[in-house]
This record gives sequence, C-alpha cells and structure tokens, in this order.
Amino acid sequence: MGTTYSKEEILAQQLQTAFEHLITEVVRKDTVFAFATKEQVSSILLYAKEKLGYISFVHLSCVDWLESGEFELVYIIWSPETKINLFVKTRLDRENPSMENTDMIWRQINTYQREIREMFGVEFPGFVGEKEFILEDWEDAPPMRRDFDTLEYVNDTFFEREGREDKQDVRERIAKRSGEEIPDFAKKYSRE
Amino acid sequence: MYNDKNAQTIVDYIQNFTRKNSLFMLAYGTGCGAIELPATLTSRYDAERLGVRGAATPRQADLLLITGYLSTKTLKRVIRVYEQMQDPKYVIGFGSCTINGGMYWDSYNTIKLLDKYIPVDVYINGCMPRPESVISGFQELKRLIAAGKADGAKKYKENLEWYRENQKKVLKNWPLVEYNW
Amino acid sequence: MREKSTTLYLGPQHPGITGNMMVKLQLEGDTIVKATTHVGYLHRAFEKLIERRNWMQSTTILCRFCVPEPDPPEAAFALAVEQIEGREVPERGKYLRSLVLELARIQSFMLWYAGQNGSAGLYTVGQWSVGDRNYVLDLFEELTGGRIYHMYIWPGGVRRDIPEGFEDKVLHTMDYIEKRIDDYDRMMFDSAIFQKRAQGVGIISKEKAMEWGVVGAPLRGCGIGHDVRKDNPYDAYDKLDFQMGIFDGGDVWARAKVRQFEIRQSISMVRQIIQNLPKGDYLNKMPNPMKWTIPAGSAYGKVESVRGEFGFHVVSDGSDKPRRVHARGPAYAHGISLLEDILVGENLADVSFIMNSLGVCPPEIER
Amino acid sequence: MNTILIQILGALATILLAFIVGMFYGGAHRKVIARIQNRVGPPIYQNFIDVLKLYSKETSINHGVMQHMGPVFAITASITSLMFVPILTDGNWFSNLNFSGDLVFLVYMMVFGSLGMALGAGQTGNPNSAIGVTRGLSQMVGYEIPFVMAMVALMTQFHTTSITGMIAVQQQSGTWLMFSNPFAFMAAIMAMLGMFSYAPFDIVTAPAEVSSGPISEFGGKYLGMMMTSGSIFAFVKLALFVDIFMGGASNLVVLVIKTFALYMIPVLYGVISPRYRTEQAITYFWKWPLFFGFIAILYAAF
Repeated sequence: MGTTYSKEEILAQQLQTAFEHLITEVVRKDTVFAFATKEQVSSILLYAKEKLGYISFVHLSCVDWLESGEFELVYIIWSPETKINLFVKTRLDRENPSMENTDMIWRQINTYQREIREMFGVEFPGFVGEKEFILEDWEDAPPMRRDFDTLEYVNDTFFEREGREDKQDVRERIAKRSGEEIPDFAKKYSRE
Repeated sequence: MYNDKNAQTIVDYIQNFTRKNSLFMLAYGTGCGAIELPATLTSRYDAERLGVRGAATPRQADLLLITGYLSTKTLKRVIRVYEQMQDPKYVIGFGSCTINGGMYWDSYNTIKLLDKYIPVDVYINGCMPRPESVISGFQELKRLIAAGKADGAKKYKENLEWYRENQKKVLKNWPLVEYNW
Repeated sequence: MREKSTTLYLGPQHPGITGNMMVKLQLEGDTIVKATTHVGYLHRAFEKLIERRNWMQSTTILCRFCVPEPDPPEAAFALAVEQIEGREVPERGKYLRSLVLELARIQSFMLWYAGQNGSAGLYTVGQWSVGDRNYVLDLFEELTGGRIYHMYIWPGGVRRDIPEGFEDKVLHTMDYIEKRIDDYDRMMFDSAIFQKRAQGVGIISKEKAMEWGVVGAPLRGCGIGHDVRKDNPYDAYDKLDFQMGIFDGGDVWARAKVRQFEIRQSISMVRQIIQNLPKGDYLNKMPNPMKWTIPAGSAYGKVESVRGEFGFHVVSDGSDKPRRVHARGPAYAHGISLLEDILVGENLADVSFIMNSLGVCPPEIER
Repeated sequence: MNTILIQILGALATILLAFIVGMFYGGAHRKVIARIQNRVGPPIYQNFIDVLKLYSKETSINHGVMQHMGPVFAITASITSLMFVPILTDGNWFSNLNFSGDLVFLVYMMVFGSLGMALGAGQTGNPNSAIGVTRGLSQMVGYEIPFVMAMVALMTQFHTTSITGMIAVQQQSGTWLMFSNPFAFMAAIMAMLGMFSYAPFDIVTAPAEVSSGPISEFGGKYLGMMMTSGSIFAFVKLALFVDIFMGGASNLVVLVIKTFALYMIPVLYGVISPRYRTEQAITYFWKWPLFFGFIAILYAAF
C-alpha cells in the first residue's frame, strides 16, 4: 500500500475494525465523527479511552432534532497524543428518551448528565445525582427542548416595561429634560 | 422621619447627612455587573472616598446593588437578603437588565422589571455601566437621601401585599418566612 | 469528646464566594467533611436565546458567557463557525485576534491576582492589580469601544482595524504592567505567610487530573503540559514563540506559579504580535449578516482562556440561526465535581482560596 | 466633694478622649491603607459618620437577651479597662481608678470584652458567628500567654504591679522599659499584633471565610456599639503600651504622637500581610513571642 493515511483516517479505520456497522466520517483536520447506536456508545468510549489513548473527556452535548423526532447526544473526547477531537454521536427517540449512564467512565459526565436530564428531560437509568441542578421549582416542560416557547412563557410570567414597543426617538426629550444640547455629530443619527 | 425637604428638622438633616455619606454596600454580586465593582472600589475610581464601602452581611448593609439580570432562583435570595437588611435601606438597580430585561428580554429565567419585586431607588443604565456611571448613580442616591426622598423601604412596607403577590407569581414555591416589622 | 458537625452555607451571598453560587459545607471544627456545590443562580438561558437569534446576533450574547474574560467565548464560537463554513481568516485578522485574546488574558490574570490575594486577606495586591487593570481595559475601549464586553471577534476575522498609534500605546502599557507585576510578586510570592498558606493546599493529584477533566493552569500546575494554544494551535499561535508554565505539586502554590509565569509569557506574546503584525485585510467579509446562513454541520471550537480550555459545540442545520450552541467552560469541570472532591479534608479558611486558584466562575457553569 | 466631681468629670473626659482619638485612628488607618493602595481614601473623620449613621439605623432583630448584652459587655469592658489605665503621667484629670494591683486586674479585664462578645454572638445562631467566636477564643489563648509573660517579667523585674509604678520606674531611671527589658517589649509587641486583629491575624472577622465572624448578625446600633467599643479599646491598648514601655506621656500631644507611632506597627504590618490560618496564627504566637517571653522572665529574674 503506497498511500499514507492521515491520523484522522487511521482513527476511523481503527474504530471501524473494532466495531461492526459503525459509520465514521473524517470531517476535517482534527475532527472525526462516529455515528453509533445507543448501545454501542459506552463500549466505544471505553475502547477509545483504554486502547486508543483518548483519555480526556471534553464535552457531552444534546441537540434537539424536533423535525425528525430525535435527540442527538454528542460525546466529544480528545487524545493528547493524536490531538484529535472524536465525536461519538448517537440518536435517541424523542418520546421517553433514555440513555445509558456513563459517568463511571469519566466522572465529569455526571455533571453533563445532570444538566441534560434537567434541560432536555433525557433519563439516565441508574444515574445518581441530585435532581435539581440549575433550575429551581421548575414545573414546565424541560426548557431547552425546541418545542418549549420561551417568549410565550415570558409573556405569561413576567412583567414588561410599558412603552418598550413604541419606537419613538426619545433622545431629544431626554436632552430637553436634563437641559442638554444634542451635539451635532449625534443629530445625523436621529430617526426623524 | 421621611418628611419632605421643607419640613426637615435639624435631626433629620444630620441623619440624612450621615446616611448619605456612609453607604455600606452589600457584597452580593447577583449578576455580571459585579465585575465593574472591583474597578469602582479601586484606585482609579475609588468609591471609598465617597463613603461607600463593602459590608459582609445583610445585617450590616444599607445598600443593595442588584448588579444586572436576576434569575428567579436569585430573586428568592435577593428578597430574603433585602428583608434582612435594617432600615433605612436602599436599592440600586444596576444595568439595563434590571430596567427592562435588557438583552434577556425573552429569557424564561430572568425577571424583566426589578421594581415590581423590590423597590428600587436609583437605576443605572448601560450594559454594563462604566464605573463613572456607577459613581454617578451613587451620587444620585445621595442626592435623594439628602432630600429625604429615598423611601423605597417605606414603600415596600406599605405595599407589602402587592409586592408579595408579584413575587409569588414568579416564585412558585414560597418557603420564606413572613416577616412582620 | 465527639465533635459536632456544623452546616455552613457558603453563599450565594458571601464575600468569600467567587461570584453568585453556593457551596454547602459540612464542617467538623474547621475541617470540611463534605462539600456540595449548588449552581444555577446565574442561569440566563443563553443557549435557548441563541437559538432565537441569527448568527450575527449571537455574538452579542456569547461574550456574556464569561464575565472576567469575555473574549475567549467569542473566539471559540468564531473558530467553530469557520470550521463548519470553511471560511478563511486573513493573516492580519488572526494576529489581531491573538492580540485581543492575550490582552484579555492579561487583564484576567490581574483580576486573578486580586481574587487570590483578596481571599487570603492581602487586599493591597488586589487593589493595585485591579487599579492597573484599567490600563488594559483602556486599550480595549480604544480598540473595540467597550471596557468589558467587546463583540470584537467575528466569524471571518475581527470587527475593525486597530486605530492609529495603537501599537505604541499597547507597548507602553505592557512596559508599565511588566514593571508592576514585579511589585505584586514581591508582595505575594515572597511573603512567608502566603507561601505557608498556599503550599500543600487544594492538591490535585497527577493521576486524577486528566480523569477529572482539569484544564488550563490547574492542569499545568500538576506537571502535565497541555495548552490548547500548543496542542491545537488556532489564530496566530503557531507563529508565536511562547512556553507553557509547567510546575509540579498540584497545589494552590503551583497554580499561582503557573499564572505568574504565564502573565509574563502573555506580555511577551503581545509584543511579538505588535512587532510582526502583517499588513492586509482584517476581516473576510461575510454576506449580509442579517441573511447569513451557515451550511449544515457541527464543530467544536476551543481556545485557551486563563482558567483553561473554553469550547463551543456549534451545530448548524443550514438555516440563518444556530441549531444548538453548547458551551464548555473550564469552570464546568472545576467548579462542581472537582471542587466537591478536593475540598474534603481542607480547612474552612481555604475554601475561597482554592476556588480562586481553580478559577471557578459561575456564569460559565450555568450560562 | 470637689474631688469626686473632678473624678467624675475626669472619667467622662477620658471616655470622650478615648472615643475621639480611637475614631480618628480608625480613620487614619483607612487613610493610610488607602494611600498605600494608590487610592485617595475616605476622609479621616469617616468613622464618625459611620458610627453616627449606625446609631441612627433602626434595629428589628431579636435573637434573645444575650445578643443585646454582647455589645453592652464589650463596651463596658472597654470603658472599665480605660478607667484603670493612666492616660497622662501627671495632673489630676486622667488619673481615674489606678490602684496598686491594676496591671494584674487589667490583664484580666481586657479579656472580658471578647468573652461578652462571644456570648452575644453565640446566641445569634449564625454558624459564621459561631466559627468566628471559636477562632477568636483560640487566637486569644495564643496571644495572651506571651503578653502575660511579658507583664510578669516586668512585674518581677521592677517589683511593682501597678502601671503608675512602672511609669515611676521609667521616670527615675530615665530609660524606657522597652530598652531596659527589650525581650519583654518584643513579646508584648508581637502579642499586640494579635490583639489588634489586623492582618495577618484578622482570622476572627475574615470576610472571605466567615462573612464577618462574630458580628455577622449585628447591624445598626449593635454594630455602632461594637465600633465604639473597638475604638475605645484600641486607645486603651495603645495607652497601656505607651505607659508601660514608652515612659507614659506628660501631655496630650506627646500621648498622641507616641500612641500613633505605636499604632502604625500593626497597621503597616497588616497592609503587607495575607491572613494566617487559625492554627498557623496560634503557632506563630507560641514560637517567637513565647520564646521572647521566657527570655524576658529569665532576664528579669537574673
């Protein structure tokens, strides 16, 4: 074989040989995606950590794909040797989403799982961690879901300062009230 | 005690003079505006020369600075802290987000209008206000105190039910003790 | 006699806490037996708001993620967007970005001087450094128009070019600050009491450091040399000459030494940038920002802030608004699980001291 | 009759003097610190404004009787101690209640204020206060021992237990006691650093650790009384040290100069020091000050 593989392609191949039916994609420099099923995720994370040297856990993020009815969980891990960000992505059903608890692999995941449970309502069976994390006494739908309308909630709950809707130019009135002159350079920005 | 200026007796005058020249500011950074407070208190702006100094606990403080947005979770603590402070007490709303929500106008977790929940004596606008405007806010508060018009605490006592109603609208679980003065 | 354990709520209103958060401490005498962090007092739902803003408008929100150091979030977001879109940044733009990031590091280091010493009761250094920090903020004000929030780093470059005579002012300020930090160090690092307090306190072991997700100065204070600027160089960092401060020990003292070393590195980097500033464009012009769409895709952009790696996971669905922007601040790892762990067995007097040395910054935990 | 009237007036004048001087020293403290920190600082009379304001605040906290008594104890202890310290070496006005054993009495009286304070703070139920009180008492154990040792050394050396006796010794010999028994002076001055509770020994009220310690729950009038008692007590300590080690003062100008010079020692040491941890502070007192105390006693005995 005369062709030389980049470090990203080597990683993709390593993952594909270890796991059947795993789709990998070399996206750009230092970034590799792996699209895994829900069951594969923890074994991929463990394999990458133990065998491939991806010892640093970077990020766990959840994306709401409302249109296709799925949540996407993205685990990002990083290796100090190859310096590649490996994205392990998996899709969950949006109805009753639940995901395997992985906080024994990296203890940081604990915090991320607490946040995702609270913000998206994704359950992690077997996960111990305090229920309330960021919100307090929250009774509505999990707020980071895309079908939660924050503006509507705001209109229902909070007061608004009157007069915010009218778009009058009040600078002259304020200037008159406090007895100041509007400087010349500012006049050209006037809306009138 | 809070008469209008014409009726101020000499005692009121002395009291207001001491109150305006000695403002103990509670060390509670409720929002991101707290980052300009160190600058306000240090060498270039030095608010201590105007009699403003920090106080560690609400019991000792006269002045509560709401530095920026208030999430509902903090609002509960702020109300508690405000009620623990001793009269006379003043509140400065600091930054645009306390006035009308500022850039968080559509955020589900921050309140938009501070003066519906606790009485505010002076607002300082800007995001974030520069130390100069913070100091000018202090001076405005001093002017109000000297004139005997900084009567937010009195308003709060008189309209306690109205404030409570607003507060309970946002804070669903209300574990606070009902104070009676 | 069995000691009775006390529960002490350190915060949210407490002068010793770094920002608006709470640490619930279980104390036996002065020793901590259990610590629990409670956050969420600063939750503003940024990530929800960004989904409602278009790409350009999110820049104004991003810088408010982290108050003491607002530029790294902007830069990380810009990097992620550029990765998805494949947009190139002109050379001058890269240098200007690095300039702003390093200046931001310097002002944040000076704020750290204040926090670290203030929590130890040495207010003089804090007063000096926060006072002198205004000179750096003046530079920001001249360059970007804002003291704290800059909205300066855009996807594709920076917002505007440097004004005339700015280079001289930067160099002058750097000379002044370099002179001043010697004074701080003399009072802080040479003080026998500070040494006694900082050595052997808040130890993070080398083995656990990677496991816990420690980043930035605390990681380098454990003797592990990782820095995003070296590992995955962005902007102009691959062309700048600098070293990582790596110290052994993993305690507050080692972290302080790392920062003491790195603020000087930052000053030297600013000088290098000013000397080597290339001519040319500073911004790769984007189409009408109000109608600007990004192709579908996702990326993780990360930069090194004072407290450690700051990253954004940005997902685009091809529309004019981000699908999801999820931040990973260093305090997210430091402030919760790590803090809860290393506080056990420490003295009550050191809680705020350790928190300052880890750089726990609540606004970036709860966003 | 006349003497009693003069005594009472003299006592009132002493209290007033101690209050005013103590308050101005507090203001000077803030001013000096501000100048070192590159700031303008508050006006020197700022503490008067603060105290007046605190007295004019309304107080609506009730944690029980002891909370009200705490500040009263503190202020009583300060004034009682003040009554036993000769302010000026001659003249009838400030002689007050000196008697032959007053130094021994004073050593005990100076502790009383802190104890009363501890009782008051203990009742507020604030954990910060409780921890602060514990720290304060531990620290007191630390600095009282070298202080008492220094006093004992002086008492044995000059065979007198009265402060006026000490002043008389100095006036006869013409040298200050800080030169005739330097070890006792060293031990006492190091203990004084702890008594003033400025950095590095401000562990009792350390804001970053225990909010403000025992006074966490004290606002308004209570805090005002604490400040009053604190400034009177500062003056007591300074006047005592001037009397014992620096030959007393023959008039008010000399008194102010000497006490202010002495006062600058803890202030300036505090500006450049971080705070000790509790056990480190106690270790500090039990090292060199204790050593100097022993040497002083040996020096006095032989």
